[in-house]
Amino acid sequence: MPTSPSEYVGNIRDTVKSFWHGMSITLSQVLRRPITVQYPDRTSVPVQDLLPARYRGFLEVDAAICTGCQACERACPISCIQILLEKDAANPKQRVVSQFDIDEAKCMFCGLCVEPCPTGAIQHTREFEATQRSIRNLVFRWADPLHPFPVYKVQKDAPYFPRAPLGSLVREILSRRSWDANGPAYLPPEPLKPPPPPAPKPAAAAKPPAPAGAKPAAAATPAPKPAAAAAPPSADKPADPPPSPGSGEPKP
Amino acid sequence: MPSKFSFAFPRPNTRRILFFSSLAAVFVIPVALFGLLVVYLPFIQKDVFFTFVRETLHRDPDSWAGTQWLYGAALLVAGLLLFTFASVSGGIFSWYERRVAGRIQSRIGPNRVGAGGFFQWVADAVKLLFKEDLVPAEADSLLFRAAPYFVVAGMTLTLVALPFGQSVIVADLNVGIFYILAVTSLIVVGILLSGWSSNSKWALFGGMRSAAQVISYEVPSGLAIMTPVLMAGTLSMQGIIRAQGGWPWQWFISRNPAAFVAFFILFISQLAEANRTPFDLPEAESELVAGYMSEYSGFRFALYFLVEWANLWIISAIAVSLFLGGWQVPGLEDQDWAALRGAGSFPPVAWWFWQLLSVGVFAAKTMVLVTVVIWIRWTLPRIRVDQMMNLCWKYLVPAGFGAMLFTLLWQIAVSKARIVQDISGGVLFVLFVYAVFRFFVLTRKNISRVVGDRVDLTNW
Amino acid sequence: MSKLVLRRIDRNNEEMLVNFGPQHPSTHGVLNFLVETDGEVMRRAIPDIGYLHRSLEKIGEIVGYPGYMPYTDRIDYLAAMFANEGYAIAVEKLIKVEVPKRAQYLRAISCELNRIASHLVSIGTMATDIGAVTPLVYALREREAINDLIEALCGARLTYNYHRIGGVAFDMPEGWRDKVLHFLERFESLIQEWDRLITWNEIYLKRLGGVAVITREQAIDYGLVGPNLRGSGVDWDVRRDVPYGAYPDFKFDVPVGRGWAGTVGDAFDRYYVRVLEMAQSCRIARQALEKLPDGETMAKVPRRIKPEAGEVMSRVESARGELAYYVVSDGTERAYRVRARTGSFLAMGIIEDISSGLMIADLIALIASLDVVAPETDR
Amino acid sequence: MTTNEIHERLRAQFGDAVGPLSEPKVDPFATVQAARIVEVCRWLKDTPGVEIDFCEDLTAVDWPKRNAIEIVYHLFSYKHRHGIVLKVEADRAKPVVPTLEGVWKAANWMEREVYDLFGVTFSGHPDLRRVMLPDDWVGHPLRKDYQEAGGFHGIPNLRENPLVELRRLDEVRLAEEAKRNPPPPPPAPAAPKAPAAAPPAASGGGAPPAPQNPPPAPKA
Repeated sequence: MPTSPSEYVGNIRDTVKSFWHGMSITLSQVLRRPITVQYPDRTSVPVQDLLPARYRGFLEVDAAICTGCQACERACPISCIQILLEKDAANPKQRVVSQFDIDEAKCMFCGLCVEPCPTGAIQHTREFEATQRSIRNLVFRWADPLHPFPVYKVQKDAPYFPRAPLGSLVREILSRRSWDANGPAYLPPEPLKPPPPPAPKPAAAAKPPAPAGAKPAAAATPAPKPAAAAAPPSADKPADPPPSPGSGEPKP
Repeated sequence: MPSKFSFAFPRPNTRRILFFSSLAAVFVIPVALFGLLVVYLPFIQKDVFFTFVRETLHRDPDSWAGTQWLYGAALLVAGLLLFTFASVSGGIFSWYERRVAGRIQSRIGPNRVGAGGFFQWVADAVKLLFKEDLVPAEADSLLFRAAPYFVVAGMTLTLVALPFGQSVIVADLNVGIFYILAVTSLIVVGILLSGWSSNSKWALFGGMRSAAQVISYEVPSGLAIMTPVLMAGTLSMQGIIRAQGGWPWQWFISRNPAAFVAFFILFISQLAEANRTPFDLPEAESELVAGYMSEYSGFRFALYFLVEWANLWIISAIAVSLFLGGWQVPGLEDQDWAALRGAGSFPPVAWWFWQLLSVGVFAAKTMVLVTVVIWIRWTLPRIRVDQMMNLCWKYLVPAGFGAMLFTLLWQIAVSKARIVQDISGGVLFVLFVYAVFRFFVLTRKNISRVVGDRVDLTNW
Repeated sequence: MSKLVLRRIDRNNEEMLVNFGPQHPSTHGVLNFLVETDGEVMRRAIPDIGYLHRSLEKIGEIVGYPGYMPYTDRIDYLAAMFANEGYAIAVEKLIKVEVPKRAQYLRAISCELNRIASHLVSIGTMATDIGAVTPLVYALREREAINDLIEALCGARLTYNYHRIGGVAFDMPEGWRDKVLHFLERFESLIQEWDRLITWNEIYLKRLGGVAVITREQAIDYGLVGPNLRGSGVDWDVRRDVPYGAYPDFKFDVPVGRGWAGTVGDAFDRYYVRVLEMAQSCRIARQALEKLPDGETMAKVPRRIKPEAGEVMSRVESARGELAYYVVSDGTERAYRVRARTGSFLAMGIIEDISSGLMIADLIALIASLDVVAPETDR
Repeated sequence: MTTNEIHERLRAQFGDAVGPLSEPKVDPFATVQAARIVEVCRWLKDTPGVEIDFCEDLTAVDWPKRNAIEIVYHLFSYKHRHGIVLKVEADRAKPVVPTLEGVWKAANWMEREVYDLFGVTFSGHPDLRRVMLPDDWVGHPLRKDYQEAGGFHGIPNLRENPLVELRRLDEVRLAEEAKRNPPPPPPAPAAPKAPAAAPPAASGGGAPPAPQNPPPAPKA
């Protein structure tokens, strides 16, 4: 506690001096321009254009130049991309992609899938406004299973790959769906099949040793991709699906 | 389709009548109340009221029993008017504080509801009315419900004795300032009750801190008030204001150097009593979640906020009335007021205009002080409990005593040679103007010191 | 809070048990303190963490080496660049890859910018915890400028995922260099304004001077790192003493607590060391930008990273102190064990022993001065 | 003073209690017997030439193959700028290791974390309880054989994987499509019909073995 009078007066002088400076700075802020950007409606140009070019927003896949190489599916650490290639019924030579889904709700926009893509089909756009009432609407489907798109053959001397303008396809998907549409009704979860007989090597071993984000082998296993617990699909031991309690799956 | 109507984005197909009528109502009410107050309050002054009874009701005011009842009814109407005006002005100050705070923090503040966000406080008040008003389970429900009304009573009672204009005052008590000091401690009772009865540890902390703070700061504020009382020789608020002149060098703050110190002591201790930063310990957001208001929600929460912003006006009004010459219009002396009043029982119309001008002067000075209080809140950090007590008992109380003693000597000197008063008035006024000038130069320099910043008043 | 803890507190005295958190305005994320108070003065504050435990170390064993990079951002999203760099250096040591000079410089620039942003949040929230709200808004306004710069560089504002094993994901966009230089120039003048506004404010000095003093021996013994350690007078900075990446090429000095507000090692020292460190980061970033060499930004790294069995420990000077990555590999494509030892976790350990005798307002000052954030503590 | 010199002095002081320095696959380390770890650390901290005053990291690695849990101590000295990595092997079933809380206070919380995530009990630790997980949590997550409980206190943390579910919906639609207009007879029965083309529409649940994995045929 201030004992000497000089300390007593010193305290008062310091207080006055520091308040003097502090108050003058806050007053000087009043005369400067506030930095608020009045999103959403009073910005000079739509906010998407204010963002830098490398902004990592929703992913967009240009089906025209997708070679179906699944590099992005392997690169994704939380495996929220799923691609299904099939033989085309018409001419067996041509492979088609019948399912190309990206679960944007689980995607963490890390950009690891964009790097290995040979033709730059999958890119991050600058779109970010896609609030949905039901989380099931946030799965963007880039291939229609009924009309799968043919796989793009890369010409050796192709100078560049003809790509749809960035962001246009995502905007088109978002405009088609109103924010409060309720999501697709999933089928009821399958009854747990008894574990497959151990003798034959289960199908999982034959699957390509996906280095990243190995998918759970058994179909019946409710793939534990809890966004909450953030433990990505634990690589189940190929032998037996984890003893998930009861059905372990909330009714859709 | 969920309705797309929201206050922020009114759709064209909203029924316009509803919208504009609410806007009109919300704009007209404050102005109407203000006008009504200025017109009505002079009526219930003692002399005007008695002449009114004598001439229009043809009764002798002293003997007729009805005058007391009539005066009581008139006061009741005045009280209601004042309380409504106080709550509406509390709301307006909340908007004003949020805009000033926004501008200080280089952001905009509310600007969507109404022009410049003027009706934001209406939106908040309506929201708070609709919010669920829950009482915690083990809370002492009677005290919990009663506490906000203690605080509101404390606030309203002080308004009764506040002089808004030359004769625009509800009750010109001859113990005005003493009454105000006594009544503000009702707020402490309210806060303590809310702290104790909400059965939450945070509220208890907030209540205890507030009790310690407000009670210990009533001593320095009482001492600081002694100085203008000694200089004016009366406790009545109107008396103190009449003792000061209109021009700044005639105000008490400049007529006596000790009063200059006493002004700051009063200002600091009033900040503490109104729980404003740097003394907002009772409802310290970062430590006690929301202090004594933690468990309140809905309408009761709105009451606390109403009182906090009305208090903002009250502490500035007290400081202005005691030290900065209250409603004194520069250039108008007492005899001018009497001349304007004229003899007739009913004051001439020109007189009403001068009343309005005096209220305007008083409001302008108070708004300046209110802005300073808001400005302090958004600049300074919070003080700790023991430092707060230390500041009170080791700095403010001794300085208060010193100011009072000096004023005694000063009054003797003034009674001997009146010129001393004017010298000190002139000197202090010049000093004050120079300080303000230096401050603005420093502020201008602060802007240019930061690379790339300049004065820019756009983006409202 | 568990029954085990309650058993340790003898209930016969009439002290009040207050749960400080996990939802509390000033516990910097989800932390909880069981505080035994006697009125304002505390007898003890027992920290309880784990509300934000996402088991990032277990994820390290499931996701491959390159796939773990985005998870390192989540260890401390206020200073994500350092976690990226720490993990990248560790794996580069394992697979013995030499990072090109330009990539090391880009890493240094992005890290120093991130340090400034993280320190801005730290001193801003400290000012708010002491009661002044406006300085926090000024600090976040400046941090916004940095966020925009880094967003232009790598596309994200908080979880950057900018570094890669063997280099950096993108090169500098054009025009970025002048923007950063302009920002640094403006920022140095802002630090002086910040000091005049809040650092030398009398109430601020009184609230932080001589509060929660941690002596030099205590700091080392409890394993404090970074600004907390330097605040107690230990002159140690991993960038200068165990240099890594491009830091040997830069000249900068390391601010150490000198008891500006009374005693060495009090809350004010830890705070002011961070303010001075921001000025040093500006110096480093400016030197790095001026001496930025050409060359590509990624070394030759095999597509599937399979380091031979072994273990490595890499140290990086993060905004919250020395971030150590301990990676054990067993020859497969996935790490066998990834361990991130963070500064906040150890800083939490010291709170219980330092907090006896403090007032509640000082506990808030102590937590803010240690700059403890929940994600780093719980991982 | 490099790690090797510290190791020589350790060997000189404690003989075979300190194991041989491992050949440096990046960071060398030395194994110490569990019983003598406290002596070794106190010696490291107090000897004038060594003075390791900073317990940089204390963690554990689970080796189910060797049925052992390794406790790893990274020790460092601010004064001399040198450090060493010590390891203690503990049996995997009941790992018990003496605490270093007496030597360095930093070890207190790190040991509690290792106890919490690995189940290693540190004898002599003043306040050994779980630091991160709730006290009634079952199991130690960082062990290799840890099975995810799929929820805690009845709160499930599993959510159906939208990709799998959407695929099953597609198959149902494909089946109806196939039923409505039967696919043209395949021109050349070269490749067997891809199983997906005619999914067994009957059994709703009988999804093909690996719907969300690319059917084995495509790579052909």
